[in-house]
Amino acid sequence: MNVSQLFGLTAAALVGLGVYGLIVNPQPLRKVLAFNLTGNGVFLACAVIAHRGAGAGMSGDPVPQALLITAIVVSFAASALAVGLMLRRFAETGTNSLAAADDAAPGEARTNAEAR
Amino acid sequence: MKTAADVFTIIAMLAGLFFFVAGTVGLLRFPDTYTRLHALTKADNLGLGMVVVGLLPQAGNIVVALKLIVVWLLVMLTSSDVSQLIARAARRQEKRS
Amino acid sequence: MADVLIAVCALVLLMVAVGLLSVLRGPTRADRMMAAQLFGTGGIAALLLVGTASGVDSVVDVALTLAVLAAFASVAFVKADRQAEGDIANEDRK
Amino acid sequence: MTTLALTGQSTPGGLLLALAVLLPFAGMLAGLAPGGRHAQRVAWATIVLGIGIVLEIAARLLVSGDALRYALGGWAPPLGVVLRADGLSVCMMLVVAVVVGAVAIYANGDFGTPPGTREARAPLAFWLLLLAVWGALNLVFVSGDIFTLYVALELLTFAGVPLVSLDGRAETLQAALRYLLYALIGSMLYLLGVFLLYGAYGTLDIALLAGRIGPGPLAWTAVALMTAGMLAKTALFPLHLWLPPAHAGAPAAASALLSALVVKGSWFVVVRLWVDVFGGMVGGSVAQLLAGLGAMAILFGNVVALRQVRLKLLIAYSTVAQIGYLFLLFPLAAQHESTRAVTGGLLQAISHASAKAAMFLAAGLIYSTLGHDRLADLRGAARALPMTLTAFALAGATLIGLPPSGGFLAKWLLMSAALATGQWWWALVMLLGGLLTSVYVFMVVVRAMEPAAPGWSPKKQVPRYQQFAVLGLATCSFLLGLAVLLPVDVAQIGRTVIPQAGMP
Amino acid sequence: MISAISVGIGILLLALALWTVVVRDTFAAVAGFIPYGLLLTLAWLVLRAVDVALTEAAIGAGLTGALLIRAASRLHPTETAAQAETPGLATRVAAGVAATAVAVVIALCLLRLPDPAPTLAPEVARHIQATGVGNPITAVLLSFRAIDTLLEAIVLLFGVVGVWSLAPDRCWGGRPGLAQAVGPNDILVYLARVLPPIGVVIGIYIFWVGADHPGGKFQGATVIAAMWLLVMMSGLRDAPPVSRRWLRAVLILGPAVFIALGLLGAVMAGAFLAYPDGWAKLWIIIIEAALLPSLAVTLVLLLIGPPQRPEVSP
Repeated sequence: MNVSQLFGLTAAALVGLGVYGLIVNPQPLRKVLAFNLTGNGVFLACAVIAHRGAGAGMSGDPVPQALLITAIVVSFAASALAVGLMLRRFAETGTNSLAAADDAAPGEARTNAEAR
Repeated sequence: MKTAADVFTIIAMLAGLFFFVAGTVGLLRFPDTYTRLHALTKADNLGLGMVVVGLLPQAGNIVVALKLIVVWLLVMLTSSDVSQLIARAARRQEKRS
Repeated sequence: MADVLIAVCALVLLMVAVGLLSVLRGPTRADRMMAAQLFGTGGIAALLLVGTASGVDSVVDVALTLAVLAAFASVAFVKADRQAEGDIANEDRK
Repeated sequence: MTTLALTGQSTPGGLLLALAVLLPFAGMLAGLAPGGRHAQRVAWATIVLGIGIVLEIAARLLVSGDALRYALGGWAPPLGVVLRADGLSVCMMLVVAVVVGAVAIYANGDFGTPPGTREARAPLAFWLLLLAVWGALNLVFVSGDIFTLYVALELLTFAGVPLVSLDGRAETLQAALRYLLYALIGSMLYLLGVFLLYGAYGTLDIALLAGRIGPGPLAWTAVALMTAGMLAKTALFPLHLWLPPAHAGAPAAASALLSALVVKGSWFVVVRLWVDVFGGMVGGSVAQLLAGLGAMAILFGNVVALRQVRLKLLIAYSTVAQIGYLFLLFPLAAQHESTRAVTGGLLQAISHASAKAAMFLAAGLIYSTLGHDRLADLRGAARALPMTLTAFALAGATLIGLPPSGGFLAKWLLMSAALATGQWWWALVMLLGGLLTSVYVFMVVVRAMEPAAPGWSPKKQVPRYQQFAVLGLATCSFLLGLAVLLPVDVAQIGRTVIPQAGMP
Repeated sequence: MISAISVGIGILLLALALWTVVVRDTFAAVAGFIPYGLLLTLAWLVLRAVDVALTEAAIGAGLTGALLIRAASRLHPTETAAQAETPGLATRVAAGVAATAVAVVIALCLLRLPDPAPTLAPEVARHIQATGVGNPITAVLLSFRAIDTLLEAIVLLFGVVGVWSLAPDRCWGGRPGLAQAVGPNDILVYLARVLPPIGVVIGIYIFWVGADHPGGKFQGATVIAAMWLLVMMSGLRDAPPVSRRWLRAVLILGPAVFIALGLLGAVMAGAFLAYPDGWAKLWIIIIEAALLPSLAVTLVLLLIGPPQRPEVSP
């Protein structure tokens, strides 16, 4: 088994772990963590593809590597926005749960609208 | 000349490894946060130092060698500060609980 | 020589892994933050070894970046921890 | 290497595509730096200029009768990135420009910054995000590269999420967070598909991929991942959970943008992928599954909409249902009726965009006037806001699919394609959906027509120009069916070449 | 031999990932995520993606860790409520099955990628001369696919607008983050005095070598951003109010210069984002130099959060 195959398997497993975490963990911060795991799995897959494309005197295909840098930065910004939303909501309500919005929203929103 | 450098590298690496092992043993054996922190930072810093020293002969040119030393100095600076900060945080937590 | 470096790297990683096993279990948060510390030294060592073994000169630059930033997460932890404590203290006072 | 020559060259006027994308972004930069009142002014200047650019693109497309192309940096694919606008893209760009314009007029009332006031959070954010949404959507429509599409989708997410929580209430923060999580996972799956395609075919360019791609497990996985990701972002049943609270909780102008436009971005990507990249490769059963989800969305969304007690939530659930129609085109497009189905689907997207924007804006005006939007107590709304209620009814007629609305023509095309390919069950679903839609639209209009309680007066007098903007938008959507009179099928310009271009 | 170490890295990565997913305590999960980021850096290096390793070292291991640790500490009070929502066994088994299926399919795909792998490396090699830079990744990021980089800078800006839009209305225009108290003997103050000068030099160095060697503006900007944040966290300097003109100017500088030079290219070189013959390297360096401060400020603002303290009028 070579390096590409090995990290290919690792990448797939990371994506799977991330998906599992996303479904199972109720805490939003944990979901962000799981999202990062999935993301890293995806990035690792890309790095494997870049590694396989080595040639022309380069140690890897530079195009996917460049894409990867873009994607890493974008996913950091996404995590930052998600954390911002959570902290703001926590400051506002003291809670951080994603649950029960569907049932509670109409009533809650109504009372809120009236309160305004 | 080449072999002399290689022998030097290997000796330094072994020394580095010794410190890393010592650090980990300390982490496993020591009873509380402070002593473990002590084992970790002292031993591992020396371990990294030895690894850096061992890599010096293998560095392609003088700039790389200098950068290697800077890496070590930086790690010493930050990790000593941070271990102190963490120790204080640990003490605060103890007081709190 | 490269093989020696790789072997040393494997052993360092093993030590780091065992160390991680111990600190991540806790019990306190300070213990857990040591995981970052552990990698700040052992991880950088492993990185330098792998990089040198495979002839990537730029690995030192990666190590430099890591060395500058390794402390960053721990500092964030200490600050957030102090602030959380400040909040509690404030509430006590009220 | 004929395909390379085909896609690599820029056509005259191709630079306009780059401008259509960058102008809103440049406007955003120019609005952010000085902030305050300037943001609104810059936004307006950008909108006027941007509509001009989009019209010019449309004119060029009609005159040349072929797609516009632009190789960025002068680099041809596979190394470079190409922008490409065919009939589909231009139609979507036009409707987005119209809706953005109307929303901007409306927002002058809600997010106006009168002279002498200090910079405030919500107006600044709104005007910047309005431009952000616009630029991101234009990029989705003209991007000829699947990775640039990924970046465009992220831009859209980053612009859409803050719009949801613009008024800062706790439940909108939760809705925004849910939306963000769905959207992020969606784009991650899409990105994985992109990487797999690159790993297998060595290009990211849509036209080149279409030529190189062949059926096989890799391509199948990629299409499944990318489609699943886009479904989460488009909120197709059963991934719709995030949508109603997000769209209903936002301020009216933001809801209009989100519900009318933002969800269309990811839908458009699915169309691009299925029709232009994997054209013909995706089997009937998968397309049936997609349309099956669409049918479920139509039935479920409409039934739940009927049970809502608040107007904005009703409209949001109606979006869930209308998104379903957008996915009925796939099994139809997979067969020989492709042209009619794609045009029908596009028309559905366009008429829903204009009608839904009009509806949310109308709901916003009703909310301001009554001080609430409880369906049980809409009395007096028609009296206070005759124009707005007319607009609501016209938009409703479009959603139901009454002639001569755009919705009618869209459903007509889709239905006839369904019947022509022997898939009558989709036609049945559409009819049933129309029926359900008419019930709730009717219910709202009738309740609003009831006379107000004696002595009641409006909470707030809404400016007339806001009402005109809403009515104008609704009229557009209602008269869109007259597009049938156009001599050419604009949506199909520059499209027929692509799927065949490639291996001889 | 290198594959032996890869096995170790792969196993350790998965073990840490598993830890972050299954451990009960959120703080413990985040604490595991930090070494995980550092380990990924190692993985990129083994895969010979040195530029990516640098990016990961800067963003993945540095900033993301700090972001999540801060959030975990702050959100600690919600922990018990969240654990009560943990789904039942049936859901977990179903999720496990679904996740395994996804992983297996992706693994099969990655193992069945065509051989020889399609690559654009020869294309890049053929055209890199025209860009004047020596690092092929910089050539891709700033010439062949410059649009992605421009859009990425704009995505980050959207992120800042999004984070700012979360501010409470009364705090608008004020300073982000919480006020920091300075202890006079604080070791943190010492660190914040000694480290940033070195860090900024390293950041600029990494940006500067990026033209021809692994490195570049993102990585450099991240290091500089981290140094500024360190100074703020120590309380030596407060965060600037978001209404400051200079802050906004720096924020838009990079993308604005990028767009302006792109348009100039449309006039002088025949295409948007094209560079005139012989000037490519200079233009690329100008764009990167303009992006560096913008990106650094953007990253700082993303991490520090929305304005939380109203500005006191003088």
